[in-house]
Amino acid sequence: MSAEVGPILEVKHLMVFFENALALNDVSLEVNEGEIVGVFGSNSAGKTTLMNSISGLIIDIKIKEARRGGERVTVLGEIDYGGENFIDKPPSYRVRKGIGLSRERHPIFRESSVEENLKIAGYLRNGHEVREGIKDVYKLFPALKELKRRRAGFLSGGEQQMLAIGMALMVKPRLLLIDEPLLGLSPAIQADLVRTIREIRQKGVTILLTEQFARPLLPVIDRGYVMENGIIILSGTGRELLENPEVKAAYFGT
Amino acid sequence: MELLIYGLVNSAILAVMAIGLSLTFGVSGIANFAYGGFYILGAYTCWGLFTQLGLPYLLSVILSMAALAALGFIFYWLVFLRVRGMEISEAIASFGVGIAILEFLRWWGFIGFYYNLPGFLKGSVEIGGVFVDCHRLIIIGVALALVIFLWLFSHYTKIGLAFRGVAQEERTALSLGINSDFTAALSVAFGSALGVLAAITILPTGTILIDKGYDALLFALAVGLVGGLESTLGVLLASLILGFAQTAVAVYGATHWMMVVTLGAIIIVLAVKPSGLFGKSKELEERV
Amino acid sequence: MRSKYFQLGIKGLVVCLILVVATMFFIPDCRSQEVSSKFIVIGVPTSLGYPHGVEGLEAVNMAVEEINTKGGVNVGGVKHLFKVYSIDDRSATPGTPLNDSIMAYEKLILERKPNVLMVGTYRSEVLLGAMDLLSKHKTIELNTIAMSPSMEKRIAENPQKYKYNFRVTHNALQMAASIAVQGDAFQKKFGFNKAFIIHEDQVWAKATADGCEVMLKKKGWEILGREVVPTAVTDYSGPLLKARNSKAQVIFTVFSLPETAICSKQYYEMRIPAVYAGYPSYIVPGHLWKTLEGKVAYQVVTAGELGLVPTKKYPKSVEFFEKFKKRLGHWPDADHSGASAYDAVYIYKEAVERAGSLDPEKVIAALEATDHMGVNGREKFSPQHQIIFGNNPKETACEVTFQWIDGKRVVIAPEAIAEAEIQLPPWIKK
Amino acid sequence: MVKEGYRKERLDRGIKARCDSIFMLTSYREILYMLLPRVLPIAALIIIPLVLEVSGQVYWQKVFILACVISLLAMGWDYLASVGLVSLGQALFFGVGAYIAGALNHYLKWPIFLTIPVATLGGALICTLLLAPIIRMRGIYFGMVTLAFPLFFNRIIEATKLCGGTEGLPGLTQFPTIWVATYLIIGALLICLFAFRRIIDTDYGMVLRGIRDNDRAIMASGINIYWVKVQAIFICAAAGAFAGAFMSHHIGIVGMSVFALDMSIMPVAAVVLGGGGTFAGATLGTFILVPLSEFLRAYGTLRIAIYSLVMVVCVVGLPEGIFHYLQRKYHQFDRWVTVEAKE
Repeated sequence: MSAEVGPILEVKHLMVFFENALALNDVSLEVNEGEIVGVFGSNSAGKTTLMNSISGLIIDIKIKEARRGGERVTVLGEIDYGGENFIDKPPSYRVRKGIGLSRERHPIFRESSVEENLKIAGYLRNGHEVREGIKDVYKLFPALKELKRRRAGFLSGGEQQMLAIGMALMVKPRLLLIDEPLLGLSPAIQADLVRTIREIRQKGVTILLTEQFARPLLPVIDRGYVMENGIIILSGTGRELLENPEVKAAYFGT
Repeated sequence: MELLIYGLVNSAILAVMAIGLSLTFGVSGIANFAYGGFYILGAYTCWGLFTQLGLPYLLSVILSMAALAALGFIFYWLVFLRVRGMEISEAIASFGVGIAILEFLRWWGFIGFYYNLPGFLKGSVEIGGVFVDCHRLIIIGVALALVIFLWLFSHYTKIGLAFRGVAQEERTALSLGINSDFTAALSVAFGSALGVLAAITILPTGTILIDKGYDALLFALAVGLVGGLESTLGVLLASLILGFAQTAVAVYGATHWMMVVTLGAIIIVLAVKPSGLFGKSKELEERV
Repeated sequence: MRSKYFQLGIKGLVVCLILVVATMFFIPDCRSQEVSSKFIVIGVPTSLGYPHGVEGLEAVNMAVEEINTKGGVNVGGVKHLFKVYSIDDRSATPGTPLNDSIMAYEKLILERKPNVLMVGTYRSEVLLGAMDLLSKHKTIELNTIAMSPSMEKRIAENPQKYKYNFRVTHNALQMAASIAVQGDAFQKKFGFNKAFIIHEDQVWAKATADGCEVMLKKKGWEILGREVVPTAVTDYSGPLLKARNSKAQVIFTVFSLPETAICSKQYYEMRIPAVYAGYPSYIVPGHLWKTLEGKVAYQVVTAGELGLVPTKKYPKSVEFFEKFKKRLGHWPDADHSGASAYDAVYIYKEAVERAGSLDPEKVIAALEATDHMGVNGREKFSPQHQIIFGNNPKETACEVTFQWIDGKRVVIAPEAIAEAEIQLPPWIKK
Repeated sequence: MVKEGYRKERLDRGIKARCDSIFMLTSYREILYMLLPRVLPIAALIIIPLVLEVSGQVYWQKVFILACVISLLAMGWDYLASVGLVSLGQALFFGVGAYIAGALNHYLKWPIFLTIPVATLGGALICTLLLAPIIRMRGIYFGMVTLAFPLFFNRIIEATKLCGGTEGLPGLTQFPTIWVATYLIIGALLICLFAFRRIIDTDYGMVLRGIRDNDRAIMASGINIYWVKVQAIFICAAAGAFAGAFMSHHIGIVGMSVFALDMSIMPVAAVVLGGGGTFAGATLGTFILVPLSEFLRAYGTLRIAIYSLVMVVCVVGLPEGIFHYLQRKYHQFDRWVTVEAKE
């Protein structure tokens, strides 16, 4: 469907341990420029850990856990992005290089207004770019513009998800990571979001997203991976995944 | 009239004291309890630069603010970095540093009444039959300016917004490219600089004393909490309430009960509104 | 990987620190063992972070050095030298628990086995608590800071048990008497008889103010009001305004905390039409004119000790003051305790020489018979172990009243040693 | 293709894995492994005063007693913290207990064995009633109000001259010998330590910790969390009031400064240093901090500065707390292992 430009992101043999528990076991995947790639799996399959590893939040988790004498987090493997190994780069560096993340369960800044959220998200951009960026986000999500003075904590789930994606877009990513975009949303809003995701891709942003149920996303994804207990058990285009009988029952709903 | 003017002055003093702490603790969520230590250290630095080295007053004010801001920045990397996120440890570690600074100064011989900062303006004026010294009027001005500054800073500047972001959802802020440690260190530095400014504004009404450092911390905390953390308007209102309560007791009743009334006001306000007058966050999240 | 080394570094640092601290502990402890019988040990438990404590200790050291260079103390034919150990009881720091201060006393008594304690605590609570301790350990104390008259009350109630406590400085009641003497001066010169009293919220201050009120009333004064200022207050406009509204002619203050300097400044700035007088002890130090930018002008102050506000009429005080100022390297900050601590050492020395023994019982008997010409005047103990104060240094110990005129402290009362007459501030119309 | 990497693995010591039940009796090593950490501190607590007596360190006996008193306060703090209430006013409990015991002894001449129990229960009751209205507060707000309470009492006593005002009530009955005092407080310390540890492990303790972690979930299960919090405050206050009553008889005077700020800060610092949530950590923390503070007396005014710096270094160096660190080292060990990823 999309042009094969070559991988923008290559994850090689990524292993993450939480203490002795193996959260990601030898995960390798790649995302090509301009693609939308989905990672599917049930709860605790390791999707969020994968996202954190790519966005660098895992480094923060690792440091904080070590300080308070909690679980020891070990990250091994390679994350190639633009020809550089990002495995121990801090998150702010990765953001600067164009990786944006919308986190699971949309933890936005609940006490600030919608517009302030977007302004905070534009931290790395200069004033002019922030204004442009906010305008773009409002164009993408007209609902947010109506609510721009509302405190973010009072928004509905769908609006919060929109805001979270909008905030991730404020960093002008080349690669946008969206963790569980559809979690807990009604089908109508899900459809809206899927449409928006496609729009985002048309602007030249590569997207890697995770989800528990793949069906609503199938029309937009180019390729997908299926994870189970930290292992990638299957990969292929959306159609291939759908036709796999084992997976069908477990992840797509019949 | 006396009540009005001196109540206002008193409130202004409280507000100025609270603003530095409010920035670090209220806006960016870091419990910098070394505030009292920085407050006094800044005053002594300014005193040293001004009287010992003979620098111009304005220059020594700016230099001492810069010095303490730098110290605050370093202090973050040495102490806060490792206990970030554990509020009690944060408070205890920084309080320890504050005590160490104050007691070290005491040991060094900064006792007695030698240490005095000049006021910005000499003389006094008469307003409605009450003599007020000009410096006290300036404190009111400084308090207003600082409150407005804090509000604008935390709502309209990039750094101020980043402070608030880091305070609310540190990981989300990280994922947006905000270097949370750098931002937090900056907020400690800013808070310390404002603390020095407060010290330089307030202390000319008396002399510089070590014990004032402890008072500053306590009053700043009280004002911040009564007002509701992270709310600039709250700081203003809380300092007005506490300031006027104190002055009213002093003018009409026995001065004796001043402290009791202050503490009583704190307890009552918090019992009625458990998250302070303007505390927003707790309404959403923590009030059960 | 960097963080691993960082952690190692921190751990190493902790270990080193613990080692250093551990070694530090043992050094002073080893030194403490060599208490020879040839020494008389003076213990100084006081707040070493505050002027009264520091200067009291310095004065003790000064007296001890003088005595030691002259050959020491003759105890029954054997020459003894004085040795001073001090400990910080932190009693002046707000927020120090009682037990911490009492522990300091106990540590000093148990580990240094002092023959006598001098200077002593700031807080009357600690003074009263330590009385039991002193009688338990049979240690004499010559107090020079805390002024609560409750000490004498307890000694009067149980003289056998509490006989170990002596006070070389004034107590609150004598303070009150001196303030009343001030009142005389106003009455005689200007015919004033309306007063307002402001005092801080401490035991001794309350007692002083009570005494002052009674004595002033007796002398025909009308007390128009009384205000108590809690500790740690930074604004005194309330009480000052009340004083002004009551149309008082004289404001008598009883203050000791440094922050009360603000009161002086505010009084000056507000131009209250009443003379600021009494015992605002923070404006006693000689450098205060400069520090407060002259905002103490015309204020009348009773200073506790003649030795710290010297007058030419009593040469011994000038002599001591110059010596003491030189030793400190600056003007003394405290209003009392320096001169009396100096006297206390001599009083004790003479008592020991008269007793011819270091046995506390004998020394106490000798102390009770003290008659010493010290820097504060002629010093004798009352039956309740309190130095007797009066108005003439040739007869008793003496408190001085001075007025700030043109940057100088001019002694104006009592008459026996006065250098000039009292003046009114120019903003008061007669 | 095979990729290799190293990681540090943390393992439980095998010996514990085998012997958490009756079978531990089969080997003396395992018995020691289980019992040593429990018996050693008790033995140390009981023997240290004897050692101090033999070596003639009367002063250090007093320090030991002080450490026990503070550690009672610290354990109370830790107990309250396990319900999610962060108190910054342990001095309130301490002071109320001290004043009740002092007043009963001073005015009514009650003997010690009556004043201490009455002060413990009465003090706990009064403190609970005082704190009950603000029980809805959480976090720093609760902390701030509890911090204000002792200061408040301080001022009230100052202003109303209640119970001797600023002079306090001197001349209280003291314990007949230092041994009675020492072993009374050691007994109280051990009872609190083991009772608290036991309570926290029961189902009731689970409710307590649940309130701290997610109080709405506990409310949803039909438990009145405020009633549970009140109970927790009562227990914490009882420990504190006992410590206060004990202390006023120990030094023979009770004054305003029982409400001093130090009394509120010391316990918190001790828990942070020792490691929260275990009570043993609180005790360990105090038995480090109090002697440290006394050692440093030799440095005069610099004492507090050094003391707080040492405290800061410890807290920053081991943010998890000393006890947690020791516990982990005792039960677990680290080793490097190779991780292989195959394709």
